[in-house]
Amino acid sequence: AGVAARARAQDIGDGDPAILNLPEHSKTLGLPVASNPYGLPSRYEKNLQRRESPGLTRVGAASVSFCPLQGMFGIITANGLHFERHHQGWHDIDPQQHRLMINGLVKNPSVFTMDDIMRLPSVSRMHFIECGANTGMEWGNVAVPTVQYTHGMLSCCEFTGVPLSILLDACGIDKKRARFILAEGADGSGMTRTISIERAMDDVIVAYGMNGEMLRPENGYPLRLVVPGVQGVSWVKWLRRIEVGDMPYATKDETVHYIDLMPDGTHRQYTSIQECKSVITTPSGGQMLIDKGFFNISGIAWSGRGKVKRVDVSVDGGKNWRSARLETPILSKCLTRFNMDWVWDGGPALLQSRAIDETGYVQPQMRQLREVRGTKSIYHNNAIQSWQVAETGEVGNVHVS
Amino acid sequence: AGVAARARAQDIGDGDPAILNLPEHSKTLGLPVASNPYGLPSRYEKNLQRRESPGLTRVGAASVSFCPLQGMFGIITANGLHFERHHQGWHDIDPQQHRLMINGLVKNPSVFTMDDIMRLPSVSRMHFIECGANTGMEWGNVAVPTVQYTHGMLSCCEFTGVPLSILLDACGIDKKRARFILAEGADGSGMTRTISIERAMDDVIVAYGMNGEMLRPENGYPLRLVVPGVQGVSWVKWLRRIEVGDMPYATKDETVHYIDLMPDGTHRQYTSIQECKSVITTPSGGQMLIDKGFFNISGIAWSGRGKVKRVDVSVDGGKNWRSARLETPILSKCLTRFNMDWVWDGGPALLQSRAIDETGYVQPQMRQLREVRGTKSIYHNNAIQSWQVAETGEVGNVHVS
Amino acid sequence: ISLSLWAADSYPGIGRSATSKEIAAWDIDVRPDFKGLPPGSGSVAKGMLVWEGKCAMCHGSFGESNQVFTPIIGGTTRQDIQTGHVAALTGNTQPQRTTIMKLSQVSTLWDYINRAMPWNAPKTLSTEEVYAVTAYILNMAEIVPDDYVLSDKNIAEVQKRLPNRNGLQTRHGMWEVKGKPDTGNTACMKDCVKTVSISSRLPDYARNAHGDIAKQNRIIGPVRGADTLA
Amino acid sequence: ISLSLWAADSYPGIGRSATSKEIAAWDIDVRPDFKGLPPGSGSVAKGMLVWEGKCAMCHGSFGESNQVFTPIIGGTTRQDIQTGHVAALTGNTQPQRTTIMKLSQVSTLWDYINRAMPWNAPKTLSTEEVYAVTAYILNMAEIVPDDYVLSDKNIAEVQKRLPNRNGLQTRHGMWEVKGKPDTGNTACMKDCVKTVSISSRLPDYARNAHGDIAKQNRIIGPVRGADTLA
Ligand code: HEC
Ligand code: HEC
Ligand SMILES: [Ca+2]
Ligand SMILES: [Ca+2]
Ligand SMILES: [Ca+2]
Ligand SMILES: [Ca+2]
Ligand SMILES: [Ca+2]
Ligand SMILES: [Ca+2]
Ligand SMILES: [Co+2]
Ligand SMILES: [Co+2]
Repeated sequence: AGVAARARAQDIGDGDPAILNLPEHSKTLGLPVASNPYGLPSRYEKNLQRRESPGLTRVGAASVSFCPLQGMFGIITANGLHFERHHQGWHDIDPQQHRLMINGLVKNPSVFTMDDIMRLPSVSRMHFIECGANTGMEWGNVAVPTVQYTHGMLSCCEFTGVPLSILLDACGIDKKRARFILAEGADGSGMTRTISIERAMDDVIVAYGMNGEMLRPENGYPLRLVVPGVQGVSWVKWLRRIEVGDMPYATKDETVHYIDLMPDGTHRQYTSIQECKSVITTPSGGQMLIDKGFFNISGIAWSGRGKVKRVDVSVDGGKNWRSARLETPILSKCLTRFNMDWVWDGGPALLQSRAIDETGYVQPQMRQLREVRGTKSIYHNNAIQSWQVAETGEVGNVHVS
Repeated sequence: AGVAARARAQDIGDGDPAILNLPEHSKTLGLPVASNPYGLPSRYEKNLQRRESPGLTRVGAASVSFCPLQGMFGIITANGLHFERHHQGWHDIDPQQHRLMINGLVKNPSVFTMDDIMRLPSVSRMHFIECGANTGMEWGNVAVPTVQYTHGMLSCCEFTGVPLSILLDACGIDKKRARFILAEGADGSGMTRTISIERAMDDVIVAYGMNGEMLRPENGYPLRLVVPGVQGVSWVKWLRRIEVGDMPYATKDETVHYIDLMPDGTHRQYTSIQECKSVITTPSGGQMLIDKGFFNISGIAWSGRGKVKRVDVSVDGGKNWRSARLETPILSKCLTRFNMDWVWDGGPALLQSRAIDETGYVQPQMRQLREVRGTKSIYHNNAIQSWQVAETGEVGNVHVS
Repeated sequence: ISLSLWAADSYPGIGRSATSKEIAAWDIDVRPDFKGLPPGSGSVAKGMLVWEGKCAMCHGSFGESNQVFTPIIGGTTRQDIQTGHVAALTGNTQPQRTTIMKLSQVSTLWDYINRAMPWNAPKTLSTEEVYAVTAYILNMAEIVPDDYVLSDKNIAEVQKRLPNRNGLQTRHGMWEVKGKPDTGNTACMKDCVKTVSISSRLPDYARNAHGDIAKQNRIIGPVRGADTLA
Repeated sequence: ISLSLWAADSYPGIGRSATSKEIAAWDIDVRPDFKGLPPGSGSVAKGMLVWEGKCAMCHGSFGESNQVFTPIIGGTTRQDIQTGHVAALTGNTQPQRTTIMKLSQVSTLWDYINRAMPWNAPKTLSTEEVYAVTAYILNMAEIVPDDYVLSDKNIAEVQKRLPNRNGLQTRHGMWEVKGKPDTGNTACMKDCVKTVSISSRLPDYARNAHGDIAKQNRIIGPVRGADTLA
């Protein structure tokens, strides 16, 4: 294998200079507390950052930046690494001037300041957010090298905010006629999405908090919708308005985008739920195993329909499987981290993970999805991902058949 | 009440200019994705940052910076706000040169690189970390104004790393003779702490990950010990060595500090566990309620002995109590967020919270702790905290009797 | 306008009623049944001026540009206008799906231009301009004639001519939580498949298309990023 | 040195045996039973030179400075050396607890100076210097005489003279997970206390001691920070 391994394998004589010669930081005084009143990652971690996929979009303000899953741990996404998707760019807007309006089929159309919203009963819940187009580049042939680009439109945070049901109830929602809501953003795109009233009254959150602090500007500061289990486009950012209505709104992103082209030439509309899915993040595409021997295969699994029940891992391309360890907590519509022991013997290997959720649904093979949906539907690719380990230790993104 | 409230109460005529005149961000193009490859909070959030308590220590490199709990949500601490405690400053050390040695009562004293450690089986778990001296300033009279300073040596993250038991087992720990371990840091202070072997083999983690990314330099990058339920000083940062031994080591921070002075003039040694505790963070000391009316009282509870079972809240200084809503997940040795409805009538009020853990232990009153421990023990003050709401809406830190 | 206290019972002191002017300022959505569409009209001719002045620099004079965004116009036929199904959506004849190929509701087009275009100055068009430029787009797609004047009165007629008006469906299990999934994979554990072959891998020419992967992975740990510059 | 593969069975390829030189370089801890203490010695006289040259600027010439850290010396008596209990730890006679008042193990002092002092250049003292300056501190505290030479041979004797050697105890429930707590509050819910009075509040002079609290709270939400400058 690689250079690092050879360095370790050689005779080290008296010992490792990194031990025998005490490092500088053991013999000097470090920096004071609050040198950074708001802390930042180590300078040695610069490689882990959000990135665009070249050629995917034409302009940066209507684009996406991907989360560096290849180097991440557990289920929580540090806020600085949360993936971005904007249609008309992001703004750092003044929260003192931000308002939320609720209108439509309610007794009392209302306006709320951020002060108002943050005084209401709050909940805090951990949920994943995944763009409907995540893994979309895999519908055809392999086109991107790493898990950052195949699966990086995915993040998971603890969100805090007001249950939407509380706001709607308090405005006197017309329960007889209300069938859908429209959520609308305050950015240039005025992003709009339809949500069924059952879902709106269930676990949707009008959120301001993310991992203990306020939402980041790129993620909708000061207010966004959290729609657990549903594709990210519905999690309207810079949320300014909720309208209660009696029919779907057929907004641009429900009629021209986020519609899934089927082999018969029709498009599926309102394909909202992110179905059960998983991916191995270590080792993954574009990585080199540093040596033969033991490895901890690690990845994440999630389901828009509830909890992850089990994750199986194969190292032979799906011939044989072993169930992985699941880390706790295992929460509904939230990432679950899995880990599995593996000894790499230096031969070729083909790594896959397969998640099963509490409904019993088993993450499908690419072939099975294609049988129904063809290869042009862009959205909702939750197929099993394959990573091929070559004898050199290099891991590649591959499709199997 | 305050200015904001009066502005809202006045007749607004046609409506709020913030609505009638569309904001600039609704009519312009925003910034592209990955403008910040590593994201940062909004410029409007600058008030929430880590701060020292003036006069608490004399030099910044042997000091503490406190977490701004007064403005935080849920249970996860964003990494940029994690409290700091250093004895000889912090360093951003090169992880390629970092080593972990395990010696003492093991068959095979060993050295691990970061490569080695990150290949081993990993776990990810959410735990609080609290400095043993947190709330120490409250043993005597009220001396600090806000919850940042009364309770801010407290954070909670998802940690990822190798169970210490795996490392010790693999080195061939001498199970017959091993009674304690010593953990040692690589900083100037070479911080050392004794941990009993039962605990070491239970849930202690040799951790590198924190909220999905690597530990921050201020928190021990690239390696620290996570000792769930135990005071932060044992969570040795920049961990370089674990020694297995058969007696406690009586290190400086076990013999001269982190010892609790009792009224009889003796000091308690090895007071490790952070007992069940809670505090209301909103509203809390130094804050002004913006108006009369509805408020969501919100706070955090935790226990070093397991899960939080219940949190009660009083608004009349402990005469009457109501049980608060607990947010999920409720995890062992982890923060739990609680919330409770409250309508402020504009009169004086006295807010308290009281946590109960799964052992049945009820968070004590200050008076009860003082009866046993006096007022000079500095560490392990887990008493019920009182916040007084004045008719002006201003909230003050008070003690009651 | 009387300003009633909002939800006074449950959450005293929080929120207030919206004024009608406030609702008018923000309630801009236009539904498929044209609820929300303001009265007004705009001609194709005027739309061409708007387009050339405010849109063409990004979308091209014929709505065909692929520079800033995927093309708006192209790929639809007279036949499609008859059937309400865009034939080119089946098969591989069309390189990209244009907006007009996918569009099933004319309300969507109107609403979106009104709220979000021009991209760099959204919500600055007059109602007439929105009608006009919408008409011009429909004209470029040969849905309305050159002398057409689109208005709230005749827009429902235009809906009936949209090439893909019948092309969208909701026959799937992905809207409702209890919906039925498309596939039914099994959790086979042993000898599940006989042979595995690689059907696709990253082409060599794309190896460095995302930059040097060595610089996108941590410098410690179980792996390094492959040096894709080498 | 033979380099055996580590844990070859369970985790092949990971870790390696430490060499004895490596262990020697890092295994610096000194336990209460003096395991780990390197052979050597140092005199009070030499210690004074070390102290004046490398320590006094922070801790003061007599270890009494409160500038950089709490004082090291002070508050102990000959009587304490007899009893092994520092009397001043009871009552309010001593303004601060000095290091020497709390110290129960001489090994701790030696180990800590060896690993962490001088604060700005830790791990730079020779073994002799550590013995010497430890001796000097003990001398300042009148535990050893002016002509004392501290060594690995006599350090156990010194332990027997530490003023607070009997002052530490572990009679509490906070080391073991199953330990018994000090208090037993009850979860009373109604009419739990008759009257509540405020026994302490922030003194007015301290109102702004932590800076302007208005600038330490969010500018939106249920509360603002009190303007403590006003
Ligand atoms: C500065 C560049 C720019 C200008 C000027 C501009 N557009 Fe756009 N337009 C875009 C971009 C970029 C998008 C895609 C935005 C997104 O990602 O949602 C878009 C999207 C659209 C769409 C939806 C296409 C689809 O399939 O999503 C329509 C329709 C449209 N523009 C019409 C117009 C009209 C009409 C004007 C002028 C009044 C205009 N545009 C001016 C850049 C521009
Ligand atoms: C540049 C300042 C500085 C110098 C020089 C210095 N010290 Fe210190 N010393 C400190 C500080 C600060 C601490 C507290 C560190 C901490 O928070 O753990 C300390 C702690 C100590 C302690 C432990 C006290 C206690 O109660 O924790 C001893 C003993 C000590 N020093 C001895 C020495 C000796 C001996 C030397 C010289 C060989 C020395 N110091 C040089 C600043 C200094
Ligand atoms: Ca009010
Ligand atoms: Ca409407
Ligand atoms: Ca024409
Ligand atoms: Ca190896
Ligand atoms: Ca030792
Ligand atoms: Ca003397
Ligand atoms: Co879109
Ligand atoms: Co200390």
